[in-house]
Amino acid sequence: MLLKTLNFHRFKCGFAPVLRASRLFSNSPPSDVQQPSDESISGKQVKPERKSVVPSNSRFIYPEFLPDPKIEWRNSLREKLERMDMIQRRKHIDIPEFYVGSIMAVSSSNQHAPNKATRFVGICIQRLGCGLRANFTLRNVIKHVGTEMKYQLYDPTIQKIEVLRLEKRLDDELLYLRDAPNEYSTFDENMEVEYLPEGAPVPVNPEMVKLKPRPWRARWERKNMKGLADLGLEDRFYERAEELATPWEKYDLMKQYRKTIPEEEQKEIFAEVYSELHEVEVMRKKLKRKKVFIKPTKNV
Amino acid sequence: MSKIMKRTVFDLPSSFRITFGGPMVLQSRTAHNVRAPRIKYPLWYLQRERAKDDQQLTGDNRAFVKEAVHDKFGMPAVIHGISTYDVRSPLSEDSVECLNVEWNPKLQRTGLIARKLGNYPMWLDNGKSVLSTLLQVIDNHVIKYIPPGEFNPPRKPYSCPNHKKPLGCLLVGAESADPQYFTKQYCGLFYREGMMPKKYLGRFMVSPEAALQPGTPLLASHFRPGDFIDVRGKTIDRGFQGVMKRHGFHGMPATHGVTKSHRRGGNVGHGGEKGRIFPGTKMPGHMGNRYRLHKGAEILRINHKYNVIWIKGIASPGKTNSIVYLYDTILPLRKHKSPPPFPTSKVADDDQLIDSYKEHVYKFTDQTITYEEDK
Amino acid sequence: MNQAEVSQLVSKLRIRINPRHKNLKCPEGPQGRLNKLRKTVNALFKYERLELNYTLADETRGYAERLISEAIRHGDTHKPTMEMADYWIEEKQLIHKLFKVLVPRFNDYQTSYTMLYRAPKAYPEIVYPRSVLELRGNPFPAILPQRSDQRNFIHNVLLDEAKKAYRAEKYEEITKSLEEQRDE
Amino acid sequence: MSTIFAARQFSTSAVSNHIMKLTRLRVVDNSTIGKQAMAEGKPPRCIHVYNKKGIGTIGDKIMVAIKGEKVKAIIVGCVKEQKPNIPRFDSNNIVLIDDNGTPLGTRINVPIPIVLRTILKEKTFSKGADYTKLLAIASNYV
Amino acid sequence: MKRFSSCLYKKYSGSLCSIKYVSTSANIHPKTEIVAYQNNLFDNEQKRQREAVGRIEKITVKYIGVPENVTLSMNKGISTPFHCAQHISEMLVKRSGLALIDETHLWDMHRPLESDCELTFMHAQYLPDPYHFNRAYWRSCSLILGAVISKAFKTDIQPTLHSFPSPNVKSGSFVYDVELSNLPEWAPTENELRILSANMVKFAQKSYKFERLAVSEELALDIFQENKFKKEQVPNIAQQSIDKKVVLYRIDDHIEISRGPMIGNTDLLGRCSITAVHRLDTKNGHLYRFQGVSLPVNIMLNHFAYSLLEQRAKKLNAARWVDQAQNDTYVPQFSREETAV
Repeated sequence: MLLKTLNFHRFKCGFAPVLRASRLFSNSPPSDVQQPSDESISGKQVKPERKSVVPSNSRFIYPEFLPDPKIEWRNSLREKLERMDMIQRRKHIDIPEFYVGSIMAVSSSNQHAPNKATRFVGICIQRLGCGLRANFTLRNVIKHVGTEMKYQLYDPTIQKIEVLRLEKRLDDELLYLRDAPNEYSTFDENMEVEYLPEGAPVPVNPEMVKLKPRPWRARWERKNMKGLADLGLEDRFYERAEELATPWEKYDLMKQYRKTIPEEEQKEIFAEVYSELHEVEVMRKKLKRKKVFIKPTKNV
Repeated sequence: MSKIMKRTVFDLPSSFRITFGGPMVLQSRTAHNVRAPRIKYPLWYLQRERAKDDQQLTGDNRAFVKEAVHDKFGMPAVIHGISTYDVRSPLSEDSVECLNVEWNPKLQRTGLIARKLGNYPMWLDNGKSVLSTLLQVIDNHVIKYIPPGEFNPPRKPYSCPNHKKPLGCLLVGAESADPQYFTKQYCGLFYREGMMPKKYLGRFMVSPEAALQPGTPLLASHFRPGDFIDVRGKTIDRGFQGVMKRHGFHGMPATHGVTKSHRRGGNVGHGGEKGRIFPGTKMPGHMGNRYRLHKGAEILRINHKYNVIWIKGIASPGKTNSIVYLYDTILPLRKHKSPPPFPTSKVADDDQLIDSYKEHVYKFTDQTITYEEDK
Repeated sequence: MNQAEVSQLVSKLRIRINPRHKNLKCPEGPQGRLNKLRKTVNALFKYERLELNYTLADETRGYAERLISEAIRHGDTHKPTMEMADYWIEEKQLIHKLFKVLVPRFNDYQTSYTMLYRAPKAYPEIVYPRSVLELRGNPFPAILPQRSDQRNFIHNVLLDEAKKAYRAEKYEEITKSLEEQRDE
Repeated sequence: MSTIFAARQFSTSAVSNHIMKLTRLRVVDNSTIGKQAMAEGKPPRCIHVYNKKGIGTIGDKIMVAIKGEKVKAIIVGCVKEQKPNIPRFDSNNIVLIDDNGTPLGTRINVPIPIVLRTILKEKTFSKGADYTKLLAIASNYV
Repeated sequence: MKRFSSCLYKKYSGSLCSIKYVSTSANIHPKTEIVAYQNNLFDNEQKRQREAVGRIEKITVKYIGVPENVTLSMNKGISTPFHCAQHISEMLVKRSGLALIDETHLWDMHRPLESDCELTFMHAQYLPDPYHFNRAYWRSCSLILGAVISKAFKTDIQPTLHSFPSPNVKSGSFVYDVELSNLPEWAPTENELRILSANMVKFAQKSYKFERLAVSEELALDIFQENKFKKEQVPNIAQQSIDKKVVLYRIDDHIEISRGPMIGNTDLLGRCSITAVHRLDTKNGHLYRFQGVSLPVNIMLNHFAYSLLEQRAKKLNAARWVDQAQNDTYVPQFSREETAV
């Protein structure tokens, strides 16, 4: 009865708010979103219209193109400008596909070094951040001392990023290597590049890491890591871990939603940047071929 | 309900009548922790928001009203990256009462209204990374100019060093919007100048020489890369906070016999003759939601296509997507060294100039940074 | 939080998302909160229209929308989705309803799957704002008056006529200007 | 490895990422006193940090208590998180010096951050201590 | 009588007309006396009819609708739908403008009920179709406009009310035709129109009831003896009505002939503006056509959309005037008009 008699106020529902939200966040019409940087970036270059087929695994290859999902911090124009700057940078440096667990070498200019450049080889143990802040950490053991180096992906001092061995590990973060024996993170500085056959999927290295005895930098028994071998702890540690576990969190649908960028938005973003990215990649491949072709002639 | 309220208010005997926005006597030693005075609106401020009631219009009729709006003012369009309206009769800059006065350091230019977009890193030419804040100048137009003689604000700037200078008041609006969502009186402010209602209004004190014709568009090119600006905005509202968060006190130890006062401020006063709490003592209270000025921020880069200004540092008050006001800085050593666009910049015709950078800022179109070897 | 999680892909919800979840005052913590929400999500799928406190309804809405969108996205053969439905829906026959009734109903929807209305509150008794949450396409009579009924209201009639006059004037002007052009 | 375990035998305080007073450190040069202390499993402790924060980082001068003596040292590597392009190590490394900035050892066995070259050069004054000698004995830069 | 003796008549502050037309002579205008005389007659007749009811008989009135279905026992010939609404709910009292009897007859809120019936109330958002309410509202607006016009002018300008055409909401404006003596060519300024609009609203806010009274032809002629137009119209109206009666309406002290029905109270008038005054040339001489637009009190519309309505209401309303056919005030087609659907 109550429902019938009194007036209802409709609010925050249905299509209207969606529209409103889009108006708030996107300061450009859809056509502008599709080809944003045509006039701005390449100036007078006329490009052939290509129907971009964005591969579905783009979000793994270019995770930093997805914005920070925190709603309070989002602004479509800033995200767009950031993406444009990122693509500009990618035109000057080849940022290859890599994952946590890949072995990489980074050459960068360094004003402190005697020859003004350094090179660091190591395993990628962490990849963080989005946009221009994206960074990754390499780890290696040099002279029996574990050394880690953090690099910003879009830092203009980086000259070259090489992936020596492209592979994934069982976990998204390999911070436990800090508590593992040095063998697990020792890599030769003069390692050769290992090429994968064209089109092959990225292999997953199923190596299980056996940690040193405690104390550790984190309570790994509570972190639910897949790549850790038996930790060899007393029962009380596992009991406590079980007490503190939050198994319900995987059912918290909204929590998951607030941490991700929805598929529709991802498509929009990658449709915007993919043609540029693809072009850069094609150009790089051409250059590589040229190099390969030229090298022997030089030697001769 | 509101009717009843209104009546009850106005039927009170005059002695009991509630006064709206009367002058408040404030005693203060330090300006920053005094509660903000009750808002007394300036004369030009009119109630903006219309009651949000269901108008029970059919879809057809709603479309018709929208069509009439578009016929009167222009179609919605994206100009400089802002969804606004392609206003029919924007007064071109030819009609500006340009006095052709040469700029000199004593003249005060108008400011701009901008939206804070967030921050991201930029790099300098030496490879150093600096965080920058992005401010977008959103569809700014001059609404009204009140000459110095006529300008009589309800709250006099008692402590303002400039109050003896004959300054005029320039009203600037930002972001055009559908008049259906505002009150008639608010829209009248804009109709008088043949403009569309704006969502945001700002008041800027300007020298009479820097006055602008109503309808003049203001762009990000009003400033140049390398200039220093002041950014005024409302800080993030953090609610009632303790002294540790609000004033950065250290609190008290976690152990060693401390009970129930780990995050308390401790002593607030003296004994004896001075046995009282001095005004201005730092205590818990409401934090944020005040207007604050970030002075002397350097402009690193300007995007003319989207009217975005990058400033150095992340100290600008306010959340992402909040509104801030930009002024020429008041810091004496950072004022303009060379003449800035005066009274404001012209609308540039060439679309080629997209980004302009300050000297020594790394442009993303540049090659990788390398250093020359020592000799 | 500085980067998006890429391990799973979700469909975009067509409702407004609050930046942060709302606390439901649960002594049992986050688990209790989910248990509370489970009850309402279950009831929403069962009765299709609920009257709730606004906070609870707003939270429930997100979870119900997500569950439906997951069901539409993956179908009933996808194991994690089934597990999720099993967790959220306490009465197991309603799982069939989700996959057999609601998924076909909402498959082609371009709008949100649920509606949230602010409900009136009886003045002295209830302090908290109330609201009505419903699944779209439910069999009950509509809560809001239909727009089509409102076309005979006096202002709509007046605007209809004003529209005709306005359009007629506009066309007249256009034809006039066309004729002038022709004359020139 | 064994040295660290030995260290644990007499002190059970948690590993501190910050270098501040009473932090246990690792001597990485080949000075006799340093070598001995590390071999005995009694690594030096920081007893003062010569800066205003009291928390040391790469290039800071500290005073350590080692084998009952007070010796000055330079931090050449930290466990705590560093800015991009600056390395982070698994141990807090120090090199012992005397009052003039001359290292007590003749060789440093571990990699040393390249920034240290600039930092130490900046800290060196014409008539004060000369820290750049430390750079000469380093074998490896990162 | 009471109405003669006491000086009830208010001074209207918003006197119109530019100085040109202001008379300096201090003649006591007979207008107030005429009004008092009319009201006296109206009061007497009303009293007479009430007494003629005689012994009170009970009728049952069934009400169907929100907040609940009710059956009331009311007095025949005395109780009105308004009284029924008062028994049921305050909401109904406030919003209802028109009653619908047995789903066929439209009934004024203040017209006594005559037999057992089913009752529903109409309002501005009445579903499925508030058509009849809208018509009654439009008609009432014309009537209020007439009342305002008759008092708005200075004493030396005598407005003689002519009539208003049948209410047509679709025409975009409600209308009243008036002859203004001593004002051969008057084009009101914006401000004068604003004063008229304000007077409309002020008048409406005093919450006057619309009193209905069916009187004989003679009495009607007596009441309108000063008005040359009405005097002409009355016999026609009486002839065409079924029971040879003329229906009068009174708000405050203004009496008007109209077939009705009208809304119950003037406070249902919400936003209102008088938009234009057009000059008409008819066989009866120069008439002025006052036009306005108005919305009921609980219809909300934003100012921009309302300004569109105002613009449309400025154009001359093409409703027939005196030369053309007949007029609403004397077309007593009860049968079709007054029944709903």
